[in-house]
Amino acid sequence: MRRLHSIGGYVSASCVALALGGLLTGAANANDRLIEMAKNPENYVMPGLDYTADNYSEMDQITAENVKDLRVAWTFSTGLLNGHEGTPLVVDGVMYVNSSFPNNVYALDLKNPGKIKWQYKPKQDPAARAVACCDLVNRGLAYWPSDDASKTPNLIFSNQLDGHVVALNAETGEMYWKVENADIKVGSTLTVAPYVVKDLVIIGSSGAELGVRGVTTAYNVKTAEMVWRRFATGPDDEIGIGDDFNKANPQYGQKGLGLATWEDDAWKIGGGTNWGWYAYDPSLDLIYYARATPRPWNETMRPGDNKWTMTIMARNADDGMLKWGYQKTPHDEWDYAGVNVMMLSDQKIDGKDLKLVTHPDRNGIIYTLNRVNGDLVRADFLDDTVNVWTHVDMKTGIPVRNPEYGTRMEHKGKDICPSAMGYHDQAHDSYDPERGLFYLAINHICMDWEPFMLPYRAGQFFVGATLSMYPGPKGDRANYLGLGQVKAYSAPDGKYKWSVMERFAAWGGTLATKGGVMFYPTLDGYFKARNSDTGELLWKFKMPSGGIGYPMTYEHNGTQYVAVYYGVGGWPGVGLVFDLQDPTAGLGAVGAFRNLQNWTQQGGGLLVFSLDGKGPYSEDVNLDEYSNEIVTDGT
Amino acid sequence: MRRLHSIGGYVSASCVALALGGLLTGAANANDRLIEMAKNPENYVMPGLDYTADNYSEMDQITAENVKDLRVAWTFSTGLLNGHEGTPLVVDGVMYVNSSFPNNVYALDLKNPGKIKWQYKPKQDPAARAVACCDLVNRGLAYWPSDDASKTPNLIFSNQLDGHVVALNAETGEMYWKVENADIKVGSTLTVAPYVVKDLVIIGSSGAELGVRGVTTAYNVKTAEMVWRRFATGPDDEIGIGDDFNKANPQYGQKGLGLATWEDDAWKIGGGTNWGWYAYDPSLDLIYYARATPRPWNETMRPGDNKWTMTIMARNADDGMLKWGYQKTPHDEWDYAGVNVMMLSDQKIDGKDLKLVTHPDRNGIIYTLNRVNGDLVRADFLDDTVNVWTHVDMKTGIPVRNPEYGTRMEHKGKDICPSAMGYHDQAHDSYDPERGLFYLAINHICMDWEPFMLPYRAGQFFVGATLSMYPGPKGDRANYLGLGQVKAYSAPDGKYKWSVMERFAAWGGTLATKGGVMFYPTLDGYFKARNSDTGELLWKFKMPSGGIGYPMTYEHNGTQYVAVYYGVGGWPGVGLVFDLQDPTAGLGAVGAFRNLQNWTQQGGGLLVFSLDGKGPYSEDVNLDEYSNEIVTDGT
Amino acid sequence: MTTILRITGAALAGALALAVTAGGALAYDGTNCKAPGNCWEPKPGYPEKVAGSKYDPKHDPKELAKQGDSMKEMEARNAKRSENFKKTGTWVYDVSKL
Amino acid sequence: MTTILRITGAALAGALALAVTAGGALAYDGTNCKAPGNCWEPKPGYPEKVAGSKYDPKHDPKELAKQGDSMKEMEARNAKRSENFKKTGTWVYDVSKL
Ligand SMILES: O=C(O)c1cc(C(=O)O)c2c(n1)C(=O)C(=O)c1cc(C(=O)O)[nH]c1-2
Ligand SMILES: O=C(O)c1cc(C(=O)O)c2c(n1)C(=O)C(=O)c1cc(C(=O)O)[nH]c1-2
Ligand SMILES: [Ca+2]
Ligand SMILES: [Ca+2]
Repeated sequence: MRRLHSIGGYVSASCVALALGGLLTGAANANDRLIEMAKNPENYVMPGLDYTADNYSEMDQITAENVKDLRVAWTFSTGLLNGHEGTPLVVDGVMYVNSSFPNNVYALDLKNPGKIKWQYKPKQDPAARAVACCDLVNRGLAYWPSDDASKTPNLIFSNQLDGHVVALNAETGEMYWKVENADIKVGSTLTVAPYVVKDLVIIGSSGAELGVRGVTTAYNVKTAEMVWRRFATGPDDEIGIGDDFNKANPQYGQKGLGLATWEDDAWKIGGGTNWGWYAYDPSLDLIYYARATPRPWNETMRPGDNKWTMTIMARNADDGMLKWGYQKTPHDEWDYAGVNVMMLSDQKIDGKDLKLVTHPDRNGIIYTLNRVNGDLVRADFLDDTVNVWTHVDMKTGIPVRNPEYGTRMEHKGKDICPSAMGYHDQAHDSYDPERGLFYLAINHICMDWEPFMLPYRAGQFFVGATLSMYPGPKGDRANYLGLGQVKAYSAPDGKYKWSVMERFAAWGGTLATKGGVMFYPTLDGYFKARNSDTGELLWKFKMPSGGIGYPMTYEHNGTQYVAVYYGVGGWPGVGLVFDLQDPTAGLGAVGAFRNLQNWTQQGGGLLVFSLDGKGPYSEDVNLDEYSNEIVTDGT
Repeated sequence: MRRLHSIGGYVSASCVALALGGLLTGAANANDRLIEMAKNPENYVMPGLDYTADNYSEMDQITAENVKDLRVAWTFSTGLLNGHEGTPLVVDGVMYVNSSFPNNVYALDLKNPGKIKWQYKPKQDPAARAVACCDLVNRGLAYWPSDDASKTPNLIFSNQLDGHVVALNAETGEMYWKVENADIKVGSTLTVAPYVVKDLVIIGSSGAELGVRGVTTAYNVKTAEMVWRRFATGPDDEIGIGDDFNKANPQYGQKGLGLATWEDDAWKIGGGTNWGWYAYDPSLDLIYYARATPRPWNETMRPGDNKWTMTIMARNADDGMLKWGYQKTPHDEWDYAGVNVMMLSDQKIDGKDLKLVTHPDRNGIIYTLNRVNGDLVRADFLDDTVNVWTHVDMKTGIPVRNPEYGTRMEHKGKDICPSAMGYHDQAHDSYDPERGLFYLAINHICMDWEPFMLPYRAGQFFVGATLSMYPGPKGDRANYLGLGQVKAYSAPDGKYKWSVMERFAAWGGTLATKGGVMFYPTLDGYFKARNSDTGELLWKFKMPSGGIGYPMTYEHNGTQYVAVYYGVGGWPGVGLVFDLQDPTAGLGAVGAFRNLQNWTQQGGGLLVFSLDGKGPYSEDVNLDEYSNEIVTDGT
Repeated sequence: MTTILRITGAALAGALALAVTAGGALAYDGTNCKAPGNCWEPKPGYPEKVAGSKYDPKHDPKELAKQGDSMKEMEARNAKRSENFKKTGTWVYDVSKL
Repeated sequence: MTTILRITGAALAGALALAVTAGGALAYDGTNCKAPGNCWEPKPGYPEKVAGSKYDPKHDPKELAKQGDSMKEMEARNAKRSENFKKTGTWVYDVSKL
């Protein structure tokens, strides 16, 4: 039997052969097809719209001038409460809706969305609820377009909180395959959206608050076979570190650090999950995503830089080997779990045309790196109130700490900015290439933090810190308001073209459109449209419940629609969702968001908007009527 | 100690004095004020809009011509699933929202409905859920306007499923008083909306499926003292039967029948709850409502006419004494629990100007009576597919049975129309006095029915019949569709001016408006507007979830709004709500509504519509912004 | 009182058809009254009284008393509460505190 | 590689203020590396290694092994399932049926 530390890093020759074989036949086609499909505004085929994950739409029917006429066209409730994250997919005239636990999946035919085309309602082990750290969320679905050569149908992938990954027949909703990817008995869950690259579906992991060792797994979509599995910590082969890792930036660290930066076997329960977002560059064949915090939160218990938690990773799609990795927060002391969104852009910076990946991190810094080799290009504060760092040493990549705001046993850290929620958490942001602006959904929350000792028991929470969270210096601390910002950031000059405060934060993320309007939902339940250039608020709508998903847009029958989930929850919503009162409960979220309940209540569904509310039923009021026959003067 | 059969019928001298005292000072004023307030289109102060319960609004901004431009202005999720029945109240610019179990109450300031003014979230004994017959619904709130003389604040009344009645300070949401009205341990619940008449709040009862003896109770709003309590069955004094009961129609029966039409003590567990709707005529000082079925459903177990279950009652408001009572379904054999809506109208019939009460009953007949003395004026079939009755003998008031469709032990009744759900259940309908039309939300469901024996145990279900339900003859029995109708009924000629089939029924009810548009939500989630005159479908909207409440309309800042709850459930939704599969489960509802899940999922909230979606946030996009300040070129 | 018999054509047809087949277990149509408002009759073959018959519900008087007892107790508690309310102006729900 | 040091004015001010007060427990700023990518140092007064110190997490090797064991077992079951799937074209989740 293989020893624990060799699991997962090990890739069987046959698996690699299979993956490569796939590449040579249908796989590259499937990938090309996804890329082609993403270009069609009638589709929205993956999280973030296309592989750049910039969530930017070329559509411009909705403009800064007419967005004031945006109205609800139709709606859909998922039948579930708990936070609704992510955004629906639209493929070939069908919308695929994900939902919170138990992760029902719905297909709606856009010709008549009032009738459900199919629904998949998995029965899940309710014990999953008890090990989810941050409400019972799910960040979305993935789609794989069948290649004609293959008998495999078009597939929809759904990750379940209880650790299962299911592939569904996109046409019928029937289960095609279902694997066990995470074991809730050891605290491992799934909230991340699956991600399709070629004939692989990439699956992240959750559960670092329970000491789960983060892992990323690629399955062959056609056979459900595991093609590669890579960890955040441990031996190099299990992490996917080979000889050319970080060649361009050896100062980031190279071999052996997944063991050397941990005391003894602590890496086995060291966290570094990945429950956030991905991007992919087909020309480089690299997948970009980042790893979460080391565990436990009590830093004193785990000496070392704790590599490769907190790391932006660029992995080869076919074998999962790391091309480069940059650890943003070595030896995290604040839960700055940096799994945040990765947005790919090509921009000229300091005179050079660069292929970039931009990442607004939880630690209060927005990073832009050369996505080819990992060079650090920019590292700017998300807000001038960040106090844990003085700056980032651009040569070494080291964020220089202000030890004043470090944490340690027998010490209560105060006024630490950002808080554990970071200045940016799970929001999926957007990038407008015409305007060169990133639209960032930023938290403005600081904290007090006091560690305590606790033992590790598989399947139990393994945190070890008591938190109080409250608005940052620009907020209203007396009333616990002003907990967020929305900002338009320009990477080349590190400037914020515009910024505006939000009452409770735009937790879900933003959508950018060529029409010059950017959209986002807020925790307190508004769906807002702002002028992309100026930030001016042009329109808003009060949704049934707070929004923690991110908006998407698609065209149907020549009309541009904008869709967004409502359903408050996520980490900031745990007080509301689980009816908690103690301000330090919910890892400190309850206190910070104590006033959220005065603006919104739970819900769970989808709103679809269009100009004047135009839609299938305004076009034909008799659509989906059981009978159009009106009997007169009868009995 | 008083004997059981004297409880409730007994009215203490001091209570009566108090009630009458109230009458002479502030009470009549409070009543007048409610009547005045109801006339103001800016208010919607009681179920059914005013004491006629005709749910007809004088507003005409929204017309048959422009209703196609109706759009969502704002929304609100209650944070609860389960069916949402009833409709919100609006008083003095504040909307009061009721919700399903645990019956949260929300106040929303219409100037900024995006922020919750106050919320009342009772902690209820979860055991209440187990004894609710038909999902965990609630049919609305009541409002009592303070008289200046009194220190009592304006009050909102809320009935809780666990049997409590609470009075809330309308301004602050603080609990003002809270009484125990029903005991879930003996199966008694509350889903009915409270009803304010003068200084009394009238409370019905639920639980006949558990053998609960129906009761109606009046409390003094200022002191919470019980003023009268009247039962459906038993001794005359407990029912409220005195010397002049049914004087004008002695053929309906008069004294002693609450005991004589039951075998032994069966009246003690005889049902006859009242969980439906009320109307009130101030000039006659009579409250109109009806009593539900006798128990158990197995008719063989309870010989007799089972008076006064199934009875339309006219009670004196001050002491609860019955002026008249007409039993629609003597010795019910089908669960035609006739608690349905009572609509008061003044119409000329056969040349006579009459004060009428019209009542579309569950037994398939729509009754119109002279509300002064109980004369039977009309009794028409709700649909020509009714088969249990041949006709109503207008002289005796007796519905003449077709014994073919009776039920009995050792017999499986087949193709019985209506089914136990009746051709009309809890929908709150409307009456348009200009057009002389009642807009009826009708079921089109038939059944097979097979009784079985079972013992009575307090607090346990006491039904004793197995049901299969399916569409009526006009529906699509192969696909279980076509389970409802909407009809415009004219009482003077007993004609249906127009009728249209619905896929799953308009379970919640209708709204009539002077603008010539009538509105209703459907179980499958559409909110529809039809031409009041012709029935033509003018507009519809796909709501997040099916609607089982009834629409209301109000004016705010000069704009006419139409509001309706979404949140599928109620009896037809139990399969969806509780995830039941056996077609006979949910007392037969699961089978009949097996396809409902293909059109809608659970939800719970409110939609508010206006022309072009005009509303507080379209008028001022910066309303309720945390900050309007846009910082430019900063960090 | 209006006394016109109102039936639909279809129902009338049913009623006529029925007249032919009526009889036996089908006899009870509700029109054969002992007294005003007391028109029930047993269906042919079924007992007038169920006590002692095979359809005897065998009601347990203790079970039948429970609703009434519970209501009396609630009324007593409510009376204490409202009495206190009138005196003090404060609503105390917990009767053990009164 | 761009190496410009990017800090905001405000943060700079903070950094300067800090330089004056730095020392003692405040010394660890992340810049004192043993090797590239290995820059952690214990805070003054805290141990370099926690094993045996009062901050010893006292990890139980059995607990630490559970995640890995569970994953191995899941992988084995999944392998059986996909093997069968490739053979039969039908997905059977219940491995006891394979
Ligand atoms: O470490 C983890 O494995 C993990 C998982 C999750 C998750 O799966 O949602 C969150 C976090 N951490 C986390 O740190 C965090 O801030 C967070 C916020 C949310 C959310 O949905 O609002 N999830 C998570
Ligand atoms: O007999 C009763 O006490 C009682 C209560 C209720 C209720 O409280 O909702 C219903 C019924 N019966 C009933 O017969 C019925 O059809 C019904 C439908 C509904 C509904 O909300 O959809 N409730 C009830
Ligand atoms: Ca985490
Ligand atoms: Ca009933």
